Amino acid sequence: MSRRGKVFGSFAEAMVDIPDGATIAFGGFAGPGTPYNLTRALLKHGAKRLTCIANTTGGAHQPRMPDIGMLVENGQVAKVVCAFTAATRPTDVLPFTPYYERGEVEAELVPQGTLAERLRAAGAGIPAFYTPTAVGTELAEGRETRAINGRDYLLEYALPCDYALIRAWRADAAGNLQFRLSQRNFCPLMAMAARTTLVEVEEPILPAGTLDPDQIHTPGIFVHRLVPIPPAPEGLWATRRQERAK
Amino acid sequence: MSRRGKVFGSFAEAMVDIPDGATIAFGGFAGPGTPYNLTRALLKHGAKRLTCIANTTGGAHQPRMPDIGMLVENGQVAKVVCAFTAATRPTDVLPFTPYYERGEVEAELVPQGTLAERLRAAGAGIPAFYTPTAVGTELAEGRETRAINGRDYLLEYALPCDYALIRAWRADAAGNLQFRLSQRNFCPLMAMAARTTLVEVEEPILPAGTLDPDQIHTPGIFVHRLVPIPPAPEGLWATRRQERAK
Amino acid sequence: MNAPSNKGWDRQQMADRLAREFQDGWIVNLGVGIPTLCSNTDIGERDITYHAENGVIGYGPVLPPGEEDLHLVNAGGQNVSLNPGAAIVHHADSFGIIRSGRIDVTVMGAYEVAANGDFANWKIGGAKGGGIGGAMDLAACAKRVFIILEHGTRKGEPRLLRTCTLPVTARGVVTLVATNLGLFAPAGDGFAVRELAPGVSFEAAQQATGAPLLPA
Amino acid sequence: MNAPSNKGWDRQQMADRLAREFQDGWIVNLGVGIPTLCSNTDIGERDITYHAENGVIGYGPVLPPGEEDLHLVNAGGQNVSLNPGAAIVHHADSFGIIRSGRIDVTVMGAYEVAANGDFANWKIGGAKGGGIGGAMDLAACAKRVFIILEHGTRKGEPRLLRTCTLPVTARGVVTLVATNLGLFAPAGDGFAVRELAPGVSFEAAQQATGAPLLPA
Repeated sequence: MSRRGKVFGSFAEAMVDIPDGATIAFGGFAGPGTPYNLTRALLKHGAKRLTCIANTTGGAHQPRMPDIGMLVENGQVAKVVCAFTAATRPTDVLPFTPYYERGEVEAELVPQGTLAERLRAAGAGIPAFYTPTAVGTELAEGRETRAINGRDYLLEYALPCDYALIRAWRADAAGNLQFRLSQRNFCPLMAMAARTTLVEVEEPILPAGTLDPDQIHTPGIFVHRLVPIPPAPEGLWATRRQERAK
Repeated sequence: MSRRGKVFGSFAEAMVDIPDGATIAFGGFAGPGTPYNLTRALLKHGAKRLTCIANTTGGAHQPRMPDIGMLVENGQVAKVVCAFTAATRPTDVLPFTPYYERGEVEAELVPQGTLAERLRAAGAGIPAFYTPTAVGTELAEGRETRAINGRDYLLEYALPCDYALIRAWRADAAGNLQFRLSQRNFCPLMAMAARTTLVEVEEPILPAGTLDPDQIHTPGIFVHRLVPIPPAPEGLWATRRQERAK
Repeated sequence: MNAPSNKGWDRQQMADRLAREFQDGWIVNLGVGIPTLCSNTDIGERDITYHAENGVIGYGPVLPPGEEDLHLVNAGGQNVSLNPGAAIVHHADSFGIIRSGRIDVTVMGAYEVAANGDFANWKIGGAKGGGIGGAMDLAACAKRVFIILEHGTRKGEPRLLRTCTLPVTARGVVTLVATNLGLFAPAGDGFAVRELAPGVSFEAAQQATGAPLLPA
Repeated sequence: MNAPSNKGWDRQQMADRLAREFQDGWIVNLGVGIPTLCSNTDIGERDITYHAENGVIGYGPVLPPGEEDLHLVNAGGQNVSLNPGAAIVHHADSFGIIRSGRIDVTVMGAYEVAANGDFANWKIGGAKGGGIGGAMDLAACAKRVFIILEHGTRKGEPRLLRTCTLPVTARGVVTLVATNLGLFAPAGDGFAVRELAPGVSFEAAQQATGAPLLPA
């Protein structure tokens, strides 16, 4: 696609073509990089039978921000692919978990590094690879392993997606992205894995040629639609994370 | 290893432990990123029966700078793994090619993208992967292919190395590296693939904490020995490339 | 099975004991919960690089309220600081560091550890799902896997066992275990006792353990 | 087989003809040699991003002597400039872009092209080795493979054939071929004639081609 015309005026406009049944990856890890504004717009957009790929469906902490769990509550999700279908602490309950336990939503539980590598593989044209992770565990039961140089490895397949929704710090009009600190996490990999990448951008979008070509985290080749985040309260911005009351 | 003590005073000192039979990757693509100074020191160091991994063994252009071809001429090389055993233009002759044709050196010819991905796989703990490249060609004869989603892919293995010799623009004392423009090429991948990474550095080495953590191309975790390049003529610096006279 | 759970080391002491095993130059990954306390331990001039799964290499202490940078969290979601020489990478590169064996030690919590080095920390009994996060990658690939856990459950059942009863996170990988009762090393058929917490007898520890203890 | 090789289009005209096929927004990878001339063609306001295998995305014209930046080369080793919006990635990411099908067209030279879409450009007859570079990755994965070559060898042998005689670079991938005699598209059993260069008759082109030509 052309480097022109990547800047969109609203989150709704940027996702108007997302169909029912789409596979969508959501960036973010424990806050930074999470596309709160795009997720909120997707709740309103209403596409159904979605497959959602993310590290988590949303944490057990407060204040709660738009997350995959809300899409589940809103009846929009058929399946999630993630590294947590339950919280790490058995005393926490993710909003998603009861839906999964009742069988209302499918889930594919994937180790976090395998999830990242499967996204990267999709973006790098690698259809499958071997990994040492999860060998000998319940996750490997009935699946193909292979001994290479005397060690067993599990075969994993690329995880492509139709759309990636991510959040970045800065962008230029050509779609080149910079992330700030741990905002980077899965975002560059999801942009690689997606056919269409939507980005909510924290800083005002810069003219092409403003960012140093040596300091681009995600080249514009992987980026299709940019939406600047309006100031609060219209736009959603990170707030201090609070643990859910015990 | 500790983040302390990574800065070495000479190229010779940085490679004193390279043994005969080592596998060494050499960064660089058509000039930028090529470790001229480290390669010259390796010629003097004299380690033999080396396996050398690089995009090329050195070009057919002038002025000739220290390259793998010279290590071959110096009797130090058992095998090369590269994307060119002959020049692209049949009228050019690489210094390496006659040694290969006479059977004095082995070669494994690898498509450039597969070479990059095999190095990256070694550095990422992926022992093997599938790629569409080279399917149906002479390079795939007798090798394992696999149909995935209706397309044939070739199985490729990780390519680890004992040492990587690379050139960077800037480094801090913790070993974090920045490359300038197309100097980056294979260098970050070779640093990932190597047990020990040696870097010749163009700019004076900076105190740890000077480089922006968001703008590190190769984290110091992958970098073990840094040597600042002295000014010319003692140090070797890029010069304008000239095509070999026809 | 009657060893009171408040006997022996407290949480910080368990973390301290493992942290003192860290050697100069190590790359260390600390799991959520008690393991994060390892970074509080004074181990002198040793240079430790803390790695978090989300691509933060070289993070430092958690910042107090009001001083946080909301763009920066460790794997537990805490707003940490960066030490000089820190670098940020994306998730695939971060797990490349893990899978390629660059992590000298990962310290994790667990529900169970077995004498054969297996451990379980992602799924509780009877649950449909679980929380894996980066634990399986770290467990399968770090050079050493250290586990911190209470020696027994709240009901007094042992957590150090001959074989795990819960679905395992990885097999044969645990090298060292700190509990409130002491420091133990999986040794195949039993656990080698490396050290007992003050006031804990070998017999009391053996009674609280679901596998033979081997004297040091 | 007697078509003089100076008949029809010159090198720049061959490159021009293919470049006029480039559409707005395309990512284009130009091989070493004649294909680099495609970037000289005036195709109006169309926005083209030139990608080089060594991780340079969005390069511009070759810089004149004295103005080069010695840290920046394209895949042919030429000191190029950067256009606004350029970005640099490493080799694995660069070939990730290639393998994942993001390159709209790769333009390469070749020794032979076959009617079934095979082509050969990495090894000459009888040679022990060859020069693959990024050609096999690009050929296998780009959305379109365009080839520029002289219609015949210096000895007057055809280069457009039923099947390749040299080891192939990839099979069934070539979508368009520009030679000095015109523009041809592999069509299975023969080549569809898309256009003939001025002064070249269908019969003359057929005579110089080692496979049937199919009228437009």
